[in-house]
Amino acid sequence: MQSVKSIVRPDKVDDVKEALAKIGVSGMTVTEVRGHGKQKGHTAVYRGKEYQVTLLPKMQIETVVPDDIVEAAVQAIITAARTGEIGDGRVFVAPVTRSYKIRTGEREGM
Amino acid sequence: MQSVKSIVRPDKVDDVKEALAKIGVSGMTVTEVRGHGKQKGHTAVYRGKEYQVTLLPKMQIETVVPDDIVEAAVQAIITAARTGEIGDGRVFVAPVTRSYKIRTGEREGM
Amino acid sequence: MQSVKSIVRPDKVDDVKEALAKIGVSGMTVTEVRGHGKQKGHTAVYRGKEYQVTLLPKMQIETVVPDDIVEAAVQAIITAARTGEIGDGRVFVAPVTRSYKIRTGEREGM
Amino acid sequence: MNQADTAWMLISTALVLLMTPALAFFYGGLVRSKNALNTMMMSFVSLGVVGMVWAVIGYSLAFAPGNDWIGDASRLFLKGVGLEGVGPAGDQIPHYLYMCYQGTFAIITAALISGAIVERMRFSAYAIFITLWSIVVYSPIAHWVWGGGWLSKMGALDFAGGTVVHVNAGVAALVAAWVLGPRRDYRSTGLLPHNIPFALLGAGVLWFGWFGFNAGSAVAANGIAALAFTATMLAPTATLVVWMLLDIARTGKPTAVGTATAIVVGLVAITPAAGFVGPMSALLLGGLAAFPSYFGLLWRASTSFDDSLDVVAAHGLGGTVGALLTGVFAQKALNGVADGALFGNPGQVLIQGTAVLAAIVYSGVLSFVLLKLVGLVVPLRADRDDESVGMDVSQHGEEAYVHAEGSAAQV
Amino acid sequence: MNQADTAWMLISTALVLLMTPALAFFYGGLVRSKNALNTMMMSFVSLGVVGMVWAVIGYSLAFAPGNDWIGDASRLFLKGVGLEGVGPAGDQIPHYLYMCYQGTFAIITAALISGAIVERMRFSAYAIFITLWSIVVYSPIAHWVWGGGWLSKMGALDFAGGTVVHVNAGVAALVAAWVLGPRRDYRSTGLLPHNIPFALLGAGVLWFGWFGFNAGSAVAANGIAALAFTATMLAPTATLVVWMLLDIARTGKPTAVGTATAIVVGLVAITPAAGFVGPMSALLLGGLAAFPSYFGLLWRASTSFDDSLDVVAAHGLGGTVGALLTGVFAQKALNGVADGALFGNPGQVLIQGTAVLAAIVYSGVLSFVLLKLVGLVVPLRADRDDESVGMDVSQHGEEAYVHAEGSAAQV
Amino acid sequence: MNQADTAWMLISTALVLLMTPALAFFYGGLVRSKNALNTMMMSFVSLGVVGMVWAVIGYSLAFAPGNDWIGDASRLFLKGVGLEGVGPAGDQIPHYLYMCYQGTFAIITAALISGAIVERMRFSAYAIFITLWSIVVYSPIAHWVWGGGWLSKMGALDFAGGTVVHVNAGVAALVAAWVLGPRRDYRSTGLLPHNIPFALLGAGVLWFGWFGFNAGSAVAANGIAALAFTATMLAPTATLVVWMLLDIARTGKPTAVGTATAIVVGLVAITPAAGFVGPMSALLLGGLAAFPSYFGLLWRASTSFDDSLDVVAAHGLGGTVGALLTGVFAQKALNGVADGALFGNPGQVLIQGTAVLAAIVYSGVLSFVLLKLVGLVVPLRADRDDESVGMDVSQHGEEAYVHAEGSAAQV
Ligand SMILES: Nc1ncnc2c1ncn2[C@@H]1O[C@H](COP(=O)(O)OP(=O)(O)O)[C@@H](O)[C@H]1O
Ligand SMILES: Nc1ncnc2c1ncn2[C@@H]1O[C@H](COP(=O)(O)OP(=O)(O)O)[C@@H](O)[C@H]1O
Ligand SMILES: Nc1ncnc2c1ncn2[C@@H]1O[C@H](COP(=O)(O)OP(=O)(O)O)[C@@H](O)[C@H]1O
Repeated sequence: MQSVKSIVRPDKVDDVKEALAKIGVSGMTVTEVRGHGKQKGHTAVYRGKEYQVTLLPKMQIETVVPDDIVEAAVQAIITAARTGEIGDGRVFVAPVTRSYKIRTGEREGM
Repeated sequence: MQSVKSIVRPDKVDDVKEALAKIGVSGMTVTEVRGHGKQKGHTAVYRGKEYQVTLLPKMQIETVVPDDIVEAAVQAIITAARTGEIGDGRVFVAPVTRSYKIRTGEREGM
Repeated sequence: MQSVKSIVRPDKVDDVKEALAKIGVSGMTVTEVRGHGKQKGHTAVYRGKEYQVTLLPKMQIETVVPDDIVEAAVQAIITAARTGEIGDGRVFVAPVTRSYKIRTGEREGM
Repeated sequence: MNQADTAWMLISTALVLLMTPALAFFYGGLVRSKNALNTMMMSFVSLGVVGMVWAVIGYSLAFAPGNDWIGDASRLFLKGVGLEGVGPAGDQIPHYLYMCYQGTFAIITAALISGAIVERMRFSAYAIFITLWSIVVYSPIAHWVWGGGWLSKMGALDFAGGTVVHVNAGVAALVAAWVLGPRRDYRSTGLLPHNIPFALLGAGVLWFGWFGFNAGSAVAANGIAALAFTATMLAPTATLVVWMLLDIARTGKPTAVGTATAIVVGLVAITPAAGFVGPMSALLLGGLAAFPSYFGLLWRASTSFDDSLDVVAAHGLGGTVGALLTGVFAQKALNGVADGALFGNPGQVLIQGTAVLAAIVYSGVLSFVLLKLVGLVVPLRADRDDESVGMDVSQHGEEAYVHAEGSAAQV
Repeated sequence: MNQADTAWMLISTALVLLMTPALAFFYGGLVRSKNALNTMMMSFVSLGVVGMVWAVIGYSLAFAPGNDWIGDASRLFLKGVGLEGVGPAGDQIPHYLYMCYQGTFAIITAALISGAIVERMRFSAYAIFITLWSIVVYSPIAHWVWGGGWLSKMGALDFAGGTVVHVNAGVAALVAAWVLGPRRDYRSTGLLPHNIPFALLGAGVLWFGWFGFNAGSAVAANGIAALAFTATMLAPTATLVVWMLLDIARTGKPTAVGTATAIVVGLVAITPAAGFVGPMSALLLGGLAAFPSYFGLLWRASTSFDDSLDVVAAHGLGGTVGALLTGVFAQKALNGVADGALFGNPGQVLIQGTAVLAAIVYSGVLSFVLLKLVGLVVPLRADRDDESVGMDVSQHGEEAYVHAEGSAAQV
Repeated sequence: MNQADTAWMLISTALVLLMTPALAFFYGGLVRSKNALNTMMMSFVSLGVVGMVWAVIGYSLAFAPGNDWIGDASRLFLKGVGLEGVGPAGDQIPHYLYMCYQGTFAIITAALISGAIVERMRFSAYAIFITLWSIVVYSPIAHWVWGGGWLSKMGALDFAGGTVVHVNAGVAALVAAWVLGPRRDYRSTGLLPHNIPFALLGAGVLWFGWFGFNAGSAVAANGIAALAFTATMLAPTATLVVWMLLDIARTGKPTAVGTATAIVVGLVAITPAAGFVGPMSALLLGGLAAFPSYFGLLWRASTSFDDSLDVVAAHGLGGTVGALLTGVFAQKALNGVADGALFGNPGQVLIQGTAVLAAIVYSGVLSFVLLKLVGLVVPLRADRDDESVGMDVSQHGEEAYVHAEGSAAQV
């Protein structure tokens, strides 16, 4: 079982969600985040000073999936979220030891 | 040392916090997130169109705890956050290699 | 490759960002969170009742870095974020199995 | 027709109408974000249903001749209401305008009740309830005091609606909160306001609108309007300062929610007195009015009685204190109507007390009966799940704030 | 000079000016947060450019003598406009004030158009477009109806601007949305409003300001003002109630966005009729006006035509319906001007229809030509990336909301 | 008593009172969210303390006969103030109303200062300071100009308070920012505004209220009021356009914060001139006024002087420029009072300059002394930790926005 965490452009959440649904992944948790990377931020002007806003709005999508579909999930996300421009984001895969469904209390068999 | 990350209903944060406190866990980080799972979203009506809002408000609670109380923490969370209805959420356990207290700079002995 | 996740005071994000940049780390994802720990919250007064607000505003900074600079990143963060007062926050290090750049699709060599 | 009076009443009516959206923000800012829209809609719907019903039925029951207790049916559908002047010779304004002015009072009085039952009352039940309430409870009481009914004959002083509006709404709120019962998570969690700036916005705009409410109640652009205006400006300054000092004495910190509340309490308390008292009396009255509401609110919060936004403490208590103190501070030298206890006429306090009591009993009993009747048709409370998921989604199918994009798929 | 009229027109002018910031919130709350400032700025910039241009050019073209089609140049730079009284004897107000009052109409009419093209139109192109539009489209149509032009001679009734303001802006909006094309993510994602309370705030303040718009159009504090005021208060109550019932019939849930929209639709529809119809006609008119806008909006949303905030459904349809129904409900007994079909003068509907048609054709053609001309100088649409990153950042270099600290480094 | 004048002054007074909550939003939107409530409370508390003190002391010091420098004690506690008419024969309004009108000016002038010291000044110290300041600084200067004092005798023109209100508050702000010192994180982080829509809301409502401020300063519903109204509507349109062009020239992007600021600057600059100049002069004056404030603000931002919301640039500079240009553009033909330099009376500029200088010196010195005195009793600045955690929590025990539920446990 692994956590596949992706940081994507805000307008790509729906596409990623759909792409994951197609390969049978339906559970995920989405968070509004701000990202810093190669993408140049924008210049904010306030009171005559210019500020480099380098933390740009991104959405983080985390889904925990069984080992055998990790690769499929990663590829689905990458395909759905890609524009080819700087700022497309990352996907990180990390180990998850175990997972529980709160509703039933059982350890999940995924 | 492990990270116990739970996604719970927004109105369960206090209960989880208390349950964790009872078993001696006091540190945690809480984030507003939106979750997608089995729980049916609600229908939003806007300008005559209907939208299925499937990303529902959830709260994510992450606490990093020593190995020996991971199981207790998981059970405490599950008991506190359960309503038995779809949408109760998940608990994920993942390894954490090390942990530092910023205030003192020392690696934590937990 | 490891994830270095730190929970810091809201007004320390810029300092941490700069400190990380100095050691060559430029990618990171920042999230507004609320933290619970030793730091005493503040008392909110509403309609004659007093509430202990114990979930305090914090910022979470996550950066995924190659193994060889993990230690440097941790130390940079700790130095930049420290005030010495209770509430300074934590740094957690956790394994990341692999990482992808969405833009190019390639697995990252870090 | 007096054109200057007409000009003043045109803008006064607009000002009082604006108070209902302002109330939507005052109340809406104090609830949790999952209930923000529903709370605001409880004010906005009153603009629709009570506004319509006022023109069709309510105005006749309140202001048509009738008897001591209620107006007759002669002005249903505004029959006989037209462009002709009404009011004392020399200060006449168009009848239509007078009807509109009074309609804005009916609208906001009904909306005030909602503060007691937000975050749990089913929207449809609420809409039906206030529609009926405005006919069965508001119109008669308005007739008693302003329509030539028994309280006006008895000599009760209520310049702009301390009894008709605030005591009345406060009692209905008390009954409604009691019939509905507390929110499911009341007392288990801190139900903190989601947007205090909205509450401040509401309070600020309410103050602005209240000048139409109080100084407009002179129904003329004259000295009495100026007197009422002065009282409406000064009383809340004193309430605000006293409330802050009480906050500081108790917790060391003057709160913003307290400030917004204090402004409203000061305005409520001066409402019955506005055109009858001098400016220094207004300051005193405003300052004194802080105490019962402040401690009433404290006490209520320590009980299991969930009057969610403290309508009883602010409007019920504030209105009662104002009505009684009107009987103390009224000054015949200023308004030519009556003196209060301080000026040698202690009997006025008794008359004031009678009026308040009458409003409490009538509004209390009828509001209870109406709620029970409505409850036979539609359940008064939202389902447990609907309350938990939030009234915005469950009653209106909307969320107040959506910040991320792409969080919704079209069906 | 009539001082009472002057008092009323001073405040009426201020009320109409306030409607443009109110519109900024009505529109701004309905877009996504990444476009909130840009949407609001589209209203605020009109206060600047159209306000200036009105004083310098627009007023002369609309209200100087001229011919049947357009005013002449005799009042450019407000030459010959001063403190002298204008208006009928006994009801005169200072000429300056009359010019200001009319200016506030020009400002908001231009700003109304923006709702159709938010979230994608380049800000500079928009600013240039509305500046020219106010001169080339608005001023002539205002002249036709209020400046002694052909429509007024023909006997068209337009009390406060159903045709001049709402049909006109609605048609320009239709053309603009069509020329600009839909937002890139229109139909693929749910473009949900980011702050519905702002939309409610806007609707509430618009209603308040609309009393200046409609009752102020009597240009006197008299019975006609009171009549118009009454209609402006009652019509939207009926629209609101009918809209809610339609919502309930269709989805079971009365929405807050629907309520805000209904208030605006009711106000739009009553605008041409306000000073000509009685209160029960106003209720009827308001209730009837809900239907075309409600279903128009539904239908539009099912197409690929991206009139983003439904200016056509609300202002175009609402204004047309209001203009036609003015020809049905007008009552000579009330205003002394003309009867409508219901009172024995069916021909009035035809005249009304002609006026609407004239506005549609003129505004439609000229708006199209102007957009094309502006497009030659500045691209009308923002770049693809600018639209995707959000118009606030791309057009104004700002974000509407910044909650975390330390997210920006000084350059 | 002139009833039409009374009607206009009733609503004007309400309009000016509304400006203080509007200021709360203008300022509150520009700070970080952790200081939003505190910033708003700095305006709201002025409604309480300055409002009360005005009735009890301030009015007497400003408007009782007294000498050239200050009013006497004859109207303390509003002794001798009543329903009698004041003002020129034929244009009299109730004395109470005049007192209220002037009180709203005192309230907002004190609140204006707060923009310079937000996000760091201890709330109690601030409240004490503005209370004393309104007595010791505001009342005397008001007396000089409007109470029959030396500046009015000298012939200084200040229609609605360019010197009394804006220069005065601007100088006090400068001194306060300097005595308090910069915010601890000033210059190290970008202190970006947390809610720019609130700033736009504030600017929009300020404009609306400013019609009461400027056109109300005619104290009559007459041609001069219309003249002042026109100037108040037109000047900011030009400031807005020029400011946008400057923004575009410098960075390519017209900002929303700039637009909100420009509106305020235009209003400030036209304040002293409003009732003395024609509409084209108003446009010119508004356009010219953009430059010093725009570049003043730019320059200030490059220094270590933390006048946080640029009160000096907007009100100090804007007020000074307006006062001087009043001496240029004033036109006796319009108002019957005096000509400016453009109309053959260059000496007026000198008189204007003297008045500005007097206000600068008096307000500068006295504000400094007062701050030092208050500092002896209560530390002026919040503790380092209180500033860092945010003034909302540290001074008021509240957070402005709480979105999640269950983030608080009852004690
Ligand atoms: N090392 C990292 N650790 C965590 N998040 C990262 C890291 N690098 C990039 N990100 C996230 O990915 C986003 C996109 O990165 P960026 O370098 O701008 O674009 P791209 O990856 O397409 O070149 C960043 O805004 C940030 O949120
Ligand atoms: N595979 C997953 N990865 C990450 N988060 C998940 C996953 N599955 C569910 N969740 C989270 O748990 C929440 C509840 O899941 P849901 O399926 O609706 O209810 P339940 O688990 O009670 O059946 C979701 O809203 C989402 O935030
Ligand atoms: N065990 C933990 N798991 C996750 N987050 C934690 C944990 N302990 C502390 N934190 C985070 O660190 C923040 C600071 O912790 P706190 O105990 O208040 O201060 P300090 O670590 O300086 O003593 C908390 O607000 C919380 O966000």
